[in-house]
Formats: sequence, structure tokens, C-alpha cells
Amino acid sequence: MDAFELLRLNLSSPMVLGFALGIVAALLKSDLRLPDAVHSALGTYLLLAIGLKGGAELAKVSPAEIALPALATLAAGICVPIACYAALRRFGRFSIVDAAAVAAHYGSVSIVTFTAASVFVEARGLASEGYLAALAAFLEVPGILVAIALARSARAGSSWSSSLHEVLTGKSNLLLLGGVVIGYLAGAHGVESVAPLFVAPFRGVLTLFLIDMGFLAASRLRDLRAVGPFLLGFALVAPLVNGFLGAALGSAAGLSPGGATVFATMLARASYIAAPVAVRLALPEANPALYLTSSLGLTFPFNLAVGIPLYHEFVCWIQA
Amino acid sequence: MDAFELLRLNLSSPMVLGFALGIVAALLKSDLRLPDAVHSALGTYLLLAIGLKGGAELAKVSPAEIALPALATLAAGICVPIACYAALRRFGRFSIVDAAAVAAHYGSVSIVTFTAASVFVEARGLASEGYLAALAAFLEVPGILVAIALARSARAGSSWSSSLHEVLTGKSNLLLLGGVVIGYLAGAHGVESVAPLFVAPFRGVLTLFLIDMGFLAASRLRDLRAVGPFLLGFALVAPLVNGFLGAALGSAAGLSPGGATVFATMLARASYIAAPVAVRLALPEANPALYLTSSLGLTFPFNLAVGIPLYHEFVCWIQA
Amino acid sequence: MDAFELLRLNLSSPMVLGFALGIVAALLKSDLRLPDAVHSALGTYLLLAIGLKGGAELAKVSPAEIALPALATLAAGICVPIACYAALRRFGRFSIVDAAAVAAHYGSVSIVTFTAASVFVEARGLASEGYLAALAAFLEVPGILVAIALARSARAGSSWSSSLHEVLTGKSNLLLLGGVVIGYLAGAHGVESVAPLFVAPFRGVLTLFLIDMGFLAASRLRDLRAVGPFLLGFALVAPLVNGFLGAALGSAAGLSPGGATVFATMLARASYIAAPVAVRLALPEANPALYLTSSLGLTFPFNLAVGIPLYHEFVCWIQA
Amino acid sequence: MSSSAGSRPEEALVTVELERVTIVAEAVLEARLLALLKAAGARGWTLGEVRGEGSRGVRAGEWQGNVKLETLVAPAVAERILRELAREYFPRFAVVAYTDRVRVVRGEKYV
Amino acid sequence: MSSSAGSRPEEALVTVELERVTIVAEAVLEARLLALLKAAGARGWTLGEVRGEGSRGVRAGEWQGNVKLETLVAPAVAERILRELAREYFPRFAVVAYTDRVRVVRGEKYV
Amino acid sequence: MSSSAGSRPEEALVTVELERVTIVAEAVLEARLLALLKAAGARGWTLGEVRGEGSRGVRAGEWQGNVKLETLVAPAVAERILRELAREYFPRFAVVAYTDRVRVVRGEKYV
Ligand SMILES: Nc1ncnc2c1ncn2[C@@H]1O[C@H](COP(=O)(O)O)[C@@H](O)[C@H]1O
Ligand SMILES: Nc1ncnc2c1ncn2[C@@H]1O[C@H](COP(=O)(O)O)[C@@H](O)[C@H]1O
Ligand SMILES: Nc1ncnc2c1ncn2[C@@H]1O[C@H](COP(=O)(O)O)[C@@H](O)[C@H]1O
Ligand code: NA
Ligand code: NA
Ligand code: NA
Repeated sequence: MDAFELLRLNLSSPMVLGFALGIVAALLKSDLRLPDAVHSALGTYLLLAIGLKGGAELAKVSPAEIALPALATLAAGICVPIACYAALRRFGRFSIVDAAAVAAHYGSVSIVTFTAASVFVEARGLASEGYLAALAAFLEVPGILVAIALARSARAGSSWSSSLHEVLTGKSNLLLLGGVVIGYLAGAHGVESVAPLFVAPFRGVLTLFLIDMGFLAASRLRDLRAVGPFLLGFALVAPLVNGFLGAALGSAAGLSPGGATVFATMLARASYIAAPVAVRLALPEANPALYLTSSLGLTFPFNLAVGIPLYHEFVCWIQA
Repeated sequence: MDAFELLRLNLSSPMVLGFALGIVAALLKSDLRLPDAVHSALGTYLLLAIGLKGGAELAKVSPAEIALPALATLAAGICVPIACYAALRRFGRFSIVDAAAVAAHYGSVSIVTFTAASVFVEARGLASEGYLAALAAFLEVPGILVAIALARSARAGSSWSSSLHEVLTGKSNLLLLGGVVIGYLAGAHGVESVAPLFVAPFRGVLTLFLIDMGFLAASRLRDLRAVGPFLLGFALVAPLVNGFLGAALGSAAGLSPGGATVFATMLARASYIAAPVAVRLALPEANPALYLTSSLGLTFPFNLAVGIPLYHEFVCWIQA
Repeated sequence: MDAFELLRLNLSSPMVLGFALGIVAALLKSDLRLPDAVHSALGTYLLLAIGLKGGAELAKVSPAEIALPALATLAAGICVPIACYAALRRFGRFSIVDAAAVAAHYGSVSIVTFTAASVFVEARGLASEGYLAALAAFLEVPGILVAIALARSARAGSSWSSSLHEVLTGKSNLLLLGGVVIGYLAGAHGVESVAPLFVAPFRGVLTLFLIDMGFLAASRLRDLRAVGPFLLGFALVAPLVNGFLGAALGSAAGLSPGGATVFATMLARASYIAAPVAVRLALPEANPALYLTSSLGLTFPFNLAVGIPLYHEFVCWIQA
Repeated sequence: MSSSAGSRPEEALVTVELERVTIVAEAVLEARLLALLKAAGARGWTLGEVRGEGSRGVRAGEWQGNVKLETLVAPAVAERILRELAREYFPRFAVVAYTDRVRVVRGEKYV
Repeated sequence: MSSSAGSRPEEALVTVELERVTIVAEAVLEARLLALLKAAGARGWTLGEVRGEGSRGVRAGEWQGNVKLETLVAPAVAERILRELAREYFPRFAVVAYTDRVRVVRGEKYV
Repeated sequence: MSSSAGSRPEEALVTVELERVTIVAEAVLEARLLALLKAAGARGWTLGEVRGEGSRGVRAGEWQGNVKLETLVAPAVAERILRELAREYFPRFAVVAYTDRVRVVRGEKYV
């Protein structure tokens, strides 16, 4: 299957079309949005579902099997935000807090992008290592902390320990991690008993959620001018670089083609749920227009529409 | 199967019983209502689900196949509100705005009534043309516009173009149409991937939604006195006339017995989601007690309980 | 299967683990809670689903078959709150209103505990009499009324008839009863048509709901000091006594091992949805810290984690 | 205050000073409080769902949350509402009530 | 009012008196009312979803509910908003509007 | 103001004038603002979820929305709250704060 066919298939999936519907609605100024309470509940569902699945898979593998992928995740979790910060400071001439804030978003996990990659891989008939969801849960934390540490080391940020507490006990982190633990302890049999809610309708819920995300992403484009050409470029190049790195790292860690694609997307993503809240509180001087527009308005749609199939191509090329 | 058996089966379906539960709760002054956010989310679900299904079916048929039914839909979409307006003006001596407001409701689509007809037909083991849902999406628009044009031509209403924008970009229209486009582009295969959310639980969600609608319908009966005997009669006779017309028109357009029943119901309905909002803004001088009580309080329950099986009888009689 | 294995299986079910996740989140002061609207909608779902199933099963059995279990339910519904009241007054030296308020909670049904018992029994591969859900619906009412009557007889409470109306038309009662009636009238065939929503995802929804309940239960533990040692003991001993009684009574009424376990749990529970609202309005002088902490903070988790497997042991021992 | 608020911009806008009574109370009381308002002579009300904390601890959530009720009334009606509240609800329920003065457009219709 | 609100505690806190205009209206009007506020010169607004009852009966629910809109403005802007409301919306929609005075911290930025 | 609000209708209703401090701020600040209120001496608060627009653009939605916080306090406490807000939050967050006076039934318990 060539790259264009992959892209075509991706673009005609209900998920991506749903995202496009959300964008169209926002451009038409139509209020298609789900109520906040429902948006939040669907987010809860997705986090728990992905965690449950990851946890049940984690219970199946030996520590030896995941040692390398786990190490790769940790390394990426620390290096990606530092590299982003350096690029934004040196080449983009961003202020310390703005660079750290954007870096936190590109260093933290986007569970929806992750999920979209899993669904993409699955729809192509490829297997992927199920425990990756469990690793994603651990990737959530370091990215944000590293970025805040960078800002603080330059005396700009706020208290470390309160940020650590906020990230660790943040809703999205706790749901993902909680899901992993429940899935691990309940095992495949236990997860099966809740599969009619947490597994079968999963893609449908993701589609519904993406309609809403499309609306939010498009609303962010208002601020595009505030973002400037450098950050615009960064928002499209960073995922490519990170995705290529992820494809290589994941392959080196022994992941299957499907798994390496998911892993690559895991690194190529930009967070827009956990990171914005943590950054808003820890680095309030940072400009939200910069980090939200780049992560939610640019990188997220890019990954969803074009990035994921591309990272899969990277993996095929590397593993060939 | 004779008419009484059909009626009995219809009245003992979970959907209709759920609607009755909502009515009972309202009469007992019990607050059974779903929270607004959930009501709105279920509505979103129903519109998307019906659109997705319609779109996937639309992708299967040739333009030639749907040319006649589409033409019939368009004709009905324009004629029904004009006829209703004329009847209300001439025989009911309604004011221009009130006649136009009520006509808009009887000319616009009620997606829940439509859906109930599909489920009824399916439960009787009959096939129905799946693309009808796509046609329903196009029926949403003309009814409201025609009615507003009638009011405006008599200098009573508000701006045309803003009404057009409101109806076209209204949430319910965009969801239905968006669903059709996604279903069309994603095709049967794509829709299947989200079927565990959008197809399997559909009847259950409709049942839940109808409990809430029953409550709303019963709450409307408070205003029954304001409605007066003419409108009361109109609310029960109009669906019969429109349903008979729809049965004939649908049969003439070559629809199957199941499809013609759904088509008949499509014309016999009164809107209570899109129309009220559009009419409130475009014709604010119209009395909501009149149009809401007749459409939501009378015609909707009538169709649900008695109308749909009756229209099926019409179709059987015509196609026999 | 010995008692410890049963307990282990119960504690590693997704439901109980979900409940634990909610407790952990509350202790970490993390805001994991579902939005109110969603909590309320899931409650609606659970009540309707359990009612529908109970109603469909009720339609299958002869009046003779359920006469004894129904009688046992009624007797327990009247005696349990009286016994609790007496114990709290005499041994605990509670005031009249506080004793009545607590008694109302231990006399009214907790549909989530009931459901957890059904799921536990099912997961152990045992059948249970499906119509028990219908009986549970009738148990909701007497407990609260008896307790209010006790308080009133001592001139402390408020009007009888308004309490009766509030309990009968309360949301949770109407949904449960309404579900039973719909299930009964629609029959097994009708309920099957909505099973993909109301049956298959049931355990998953319960898990989601229990995460939220865990959070609420843990939040109640703040008030533990206000509760005092007597009530703390009561909250753990009362379910044991009532559960043993239920195991004996259910077995005497001819229920299967699975059914008797569910029946025992039905009596061992403490309400925390319907009762608190009714009691707050009818006995406002009663201290909510007492009845909420004991029922929601202590008895509910106890039943969920330890009680249900224990009652099953009781039943095995009695029926052996 | 005798002329009606006109469409001619040069006319002064007619407003009436009324008491705004605000009641924050536990949500389970909603129906009873609305009945109390009506009995005291209020012609309308506006209600929002809120959370809060006071002497009885934190109150949040569907049936443990609060409602915030506002009603625009004549001073005598305000007095009646507050007196009734103080007598019936203050001793036993979580309730806070206060009043201030606002200038209401077309205020005649609320008195 | 010439000194800025300082971090030194002994300085007086600078506040500005502004009109708070409160509008309770049917939810379908939201977009139009916000446009009206902007046109009249308001620099900001705050909106909550509420239920209510008045001369047009009970109003609750997604598209039948009300919104409560508050805006802090200079007296002249308040006058413009209320006049516009009275002309365009009072005759045909469920709307209530009133004003009172509040002391706003750093109020200069809203005028 | 020395007599208690009695059940005998002829007695005057006892009310106390207090400051009502209203804070509209981004929702992520909720926990911190509540801590600030407590530290400043407030005995209670009421919070509603709202949307809004100001100098920092539109704010709506779960984590991008606003909260509206109201607290009834003595004038000195109000001053402390506003001063603290102005120092800690005004420069870096979307916050609006203002006060007005209300007459509170049984107001003694809030001071
Ligand atoms: N000082 C206060 N300022 C604002 N709201 C308050 C205050 N005290 C109490 N409330 C509100 O009134 C409710 C009941 O108060 P209480 O009866 O003192 O628990 C609380 O849950 C708050 O919503
Ligand atoms: N006297 C009142 N006090 C408080 N709110 C009111 C009052 N009258 C009307 N309202 C609010 O304004 C809305 C519209 O009022 P109306 O146009 O009189 O139906 C109502 O739904 C209430 O939310
Ligand atoms: N003039 C105003 N009137 C009412 N609310 C306002 C006003 N300005 C700002 N707000 C509220 O305060 C929030 C923060 O304002 P800002 O910091 O100016 O963006 C806004 O989102 C609004 O909810
Ligand atoms: Na995220
Ligand atoms: Na409609
Ligand atoms: Na209960």
C-alpha cells in the first residue's frame, strides 16, 4: 500500500471526517459543540478505556520485554522538551517562559493523538504492542516537569513541588494511570467483562470527541497571527522530527511496525489537555495564544490528517 | 397482520412505553428529566447516527434511483408548509405570523418521529430505503424558509438571509447533514467501524430520549387551553392528511412498503427541535404556546402512538 | 471455591477496583469527579436498566412463584428500619430524629449495592432470580416511610402525605418502577431490542459510576469523627445482621443460591440516593453527617468489598 | 416615572427601584422556596445552580449542591420573604439570604 | 484615584465605581445580546445559564432556558444598552434588565 | 440590631450590612482563590460556572471557562481579599473583582 493510498484511507475514516466536520462548524460559526459536561465525560471515557487496555496488556508481558521500550519512552520524555526548548530559545528567540511553556506541550502526551494512531494501525490490519498505552501514561509526567524545571532554573517559574503534585494528581493523569492499574489487576478476563462499554464503542466515541476537538482546534486559528511564522513552522516541523526520531527509537527498541508507528506518534504529538492547565498555573506569564494555537490549532490537526500515515511510512522505511 | 395488532405492537414497544413514562412523570410532577447537557448529547447522537446511516446508504445507490424520491421530498417540502399556512389562515383565522410559525413546524422535519418510523418498520421485519435519512436532512431546510418567506411577504417577519444562515448552520441541521456527508465519504466499511456506538445501541438511546420527550410533551399540555379547538383539530388532522399524501407520493416514487411508511411519516411530522429556535428568532411575535403545544404536545405523541402504524396501513392499502 | 478466593476475585473486579480508584483520587485531593449531569445520567441508566431486566423477568414468572419472595421483601422492608431504629435509640442513645433518619437509610434500597451483588453472582457463574430487581423497586418505599412514621409518632417529623408523595414520585423510584413496568409490558422480546444499550454495557457503566461513588464515599470520611464509635460499629454490624437475616429469609422463600445472595445484599445495604433527599426534607433536624457517613462512607464500601462475598458464604452455609 | 420608555432616544429611560432578594440554599429546597416566593407575592424569579461553603461545610453536586435564587420585588414583599425564610428555613437548613437595591427597566410589571 | 494599587499594604486600594447591567433573557438571544453589548460600547461580559419564571411562564432547559448576562460599564454605556434593549427586545422576548453600582478594582480598564 | 429575628411578625427583621465581594476568574484558579478567601478571613463562599469575555478574549468551556465567586464579608476582610488579588492575580491571570453592599439576614454569623 503506497503512501498516498494510506493518506486517502486516513482522510476518509469517520474519525478524521468527524474532525473536519467540527472545523467546518466552527468556520460557519455554528454552535455544534458538545456540552462541557459531555466533553469532559467522553475524555474520561477515552482515558480510562485506553488505560484499561494498556494495563491488561501489560499484565501479559514480562518486565524484560518492555524494558527497552520503557527506557526509550523515558529518554524521549526527558529529551524532547529540552530539545524543543533549546530550539525555541535559540532559533525562535522566545522568552524563557514562553519557550518552556511550548516545550511542555510538545513534551507531554496527547492521548487523543495516541489513540488515533492505535486506531489507524488497527484499521490497517497491523498489530501493535498493547502495553504502549501504559507507557504513554508515564510519558505524561516528565515532559511537563522538565519544561517547568527549565523555566525555574532561569528563575521565571513557580514552585516545583506544587507543579509535581498538580501533574501527578491531575485528572487526566490519574484516569490514565488508574485505568492501567485496574486493567493490570483485573487482567484480560476482568477487562473483558467491561469490554462492551470500554472496547467495542471506542472508535465511535473517539469520532464524537473529535468533532468537538475539530471545533476547538479551529477556534484556535483565530490567534494564528499572534503565533508568528517561526512557531507556525515549528508546529509542523517538530512533529516530523520527533516522529522520525520515534520511528527510529521505537524500531531500535524492537517494536513491531504497528507498535513503532504508535510510538512515533506518541513522541510527535503535542498535549492540549493536561499541559495547558499545568502550564497555566505554573507559568502564568507565558502567553496561552502561543502554546494553545501551536499545539491544538496546528500540530494536532497535522498529526491527525497527515502525520500518522507519514510516521507509518517512516517506520516501514526504517524497518525495511 | 391487521391494524389493531400493529397498533398493539407499537404501543408495547420500549420506545412508546418510555414516552408514556415521561408523560406520567410530568403529570405526577416528578422531576425525571435528563440533565440538559445529556438531553443535548443524546440529540447529537441521534442526528449523527441517522445521518451516518443515511450517508452510507446513499453511497450505495445510483443518482437515477433516488431522483424520484428526492423530487417528491422537495415538492412536499415546499407544498406542505404552504398548504398548512393557507388552512390556518383561511379556516382557522390565524394571524399571519402565527399561521406562518405553525406552518414552519409542520413543514420542517422531526428527526425523532422519522427515526421512530424507521424502527417501527424494522421491527415489523420490513426493509426501508436507507437513503431516506439523507433526504430527511434536505427536508429540514425548505419548510422553515417557506414559512418565513410567507410571513415576510406579508411584511411581518424578519430578515431572510439571517434566517437562511440560522437554519443552514443550526446545530441540528449541521449534525444531520454532516453525518450524511461522513457516512457517504467513509462508506459502509467506515460506518461499520463505528457501528458499536452508532448502530447497535441506537434503539436504546432513542428510548431514553423519548422518556425525556414524553416529559416535555406533557409539560406542553398545560397550554392546551391557549391552543383552542381549531388548532387542536389541526394538530391531529394535518398529520393524517400529510401522512396519506406521503403514503401516496412515496408509493408513486417507487418506494418499498417500508420506505413509503417512513416517507409518509416524514411528511406527517411536526418539528420541535430546529423549528422552534428558528421561528423564535425569525418570527418573535408568534405565540410559542400555539406552535409548541400543537407540534410537541399533540402531533408528536399522536404520530408516535397511532400515526405511524396508521400510515403503514395507508401504504399497504395503496400498494395492494 | 473458598471464602478467601471469593473475596480475592471480588476485590480484583473492575467494579471494586474502580471504586478504589475513586477513593484514592479523593484522598489525593484530585478532582476526578464526573460532571454532575453525567453522574445523574449514569444513575438514570442504571435504574432503568435494572428495572427493564427485572420487569422482563417478572413477565416470565407466575404470581405463585413470586408470592413468597414478595412477602419476604415486604416483611423485611417494614421490620429492618424498625429494628435499626430500636437499636440506635436503645443502645446508641440517639435522638429520635437521628435514629429515624439513620434507620430510613438502612431500610431503603441501594440500587448500586443491589446491582453489584447481581454482577458478583453472575460473574461466579450462578443464576439469580431476575425478578428480584422488581422486588427491589418495591422495597424502596416502605423503609423511608416507616422511619418517618417512627419520627412523627414522636412528634418530631414533618407531614406524612408530603413524604409519601416525595418518595413515590422521587426520580429514582419512578425510574426503577417505570423500568419494571416497561420491561414487563414490552417483554423479553422488547427488552432485547434495547439490550445493546441497556444490557451489554451495563457492567462498564457500573464501573464508571463506582469510580464516582468511591470519590463521594471517601469525601464522607472527613466526617468520621462526628459519627462516633457506636455508629461506626453499627455501620459494619447492621449489614452483617441484615445480610444474615436476608440469606436465611431468601433461602426460606425458596430462592436459588445466587438469588438468595442478591436478596441478602438487598437487605444488608444502606441507601444513599433516594433516602438522603427524602430524609433531608422530612427530618431536617437530623444530622446529615451521621446518616451520610454511615451509609455512604462506611456501609456501602463494606458491602462492596467484603459484604457481598460474605453473604454468599452465608447462603452456601444455610442452603448446604 | 409616568412616561413610558419610548423609542425616541431623547426621552429619559424609565426605571423603578426594586429590592433584589438573593437566596442561596441547598438544592433540595428548590420547590419549597419557589412556593414560598409565590406565596409572599413575588411575580418572578431566576435560579442558577451553584456550589458553596458556609457553616455547614462544602456543598456541591447534584443533590448536595446549592441553588442561587434571585427575585425582584417591592420592599414589602422582600420583607415578607426574608421573615418567612428566617422562621422556616434558617434554623434547619443551609440558607443564606440578603437584599440590595437595583434599578429595573419597566420595573412596574414586577410590583 | 490617581495612585496605582500598589503592593505596599499601606496604600489605599484603587477602585472605580461602575454600573453593573444585568440582563436575564431567553437563551436563544445570546448571540444577539452580545452583539448589542459590543455595539453599545461594553468591553466585557460574564454569562451564566439559569432558569426562571416571569410573565411568560417557566423557562428552563437547553433551548427554552435563560441566560443571565452581566456587564460592567460606564453610566452612559449602561443607558445605551438599556435603551436599545427596551426598544428591540422588551416588546417581543422574555427579557428583564436592571442596573446597580459596584466598586471595581482597576476599574479604569472597563471604561 | 440587638434583638434577634423573631417569629413574631411585628418585630423588625434583623439584617447586617456586609460587603459582597464578587470575583470572576479563570476556572483553573478555583482552588487557589478559595484558599486566598479563607486566608483573608472569609467564612463562606458561593461559586457558579460562567463564560465571559474581557481583555483576554472569550473564555468558555471546561478548563478554559470562568468561575464567578461571591463572598459576604466584613469591610476589612473585603479590603484584604481585593488587595491580595490585585497583587497576586491581576497581573498574570484573567480576573475581575468588585464589591457592593448588601443587607444580610442574620449577618452576624459571617463576620
Ligand atoms: N459568607 C458567605 N458568602 C457567600 N456565600 C455564603 C457565605 N456563607 C454561606 N454561603 C452560602 O450559603 C450556603 C449555606 O450556608 P451555611 O448554612 O452557612 O452552610 C453555603 O453553601 C454557601 O453557598
Ligand atoms: N420578578 C423577577 N425577579 C427575578 N427574575 C425575574 C423576574 N421576572 C422575570 N424574571 C426573569 O426574567 C425572565 C423573563 O421574564 P418574563 O419576560 O417576565 O417572562 C424569567 O424567565 C426570569 O428568569
Ligand atoms: N466589563 C466586564 N463586565 C463583565 N465581566 C467582565 C468584564 N470584563 C471582564 N469580565 C469577566 O472577567 C473575565 C476576565 O477578564 P479579562 O481579564 O479582562 O479577560 C472575562 O472572561 C469575563 O468573564
Ligand atoms: Na494531553
Ligand atoms: Na426537528
Ligand atoms: Na438509594
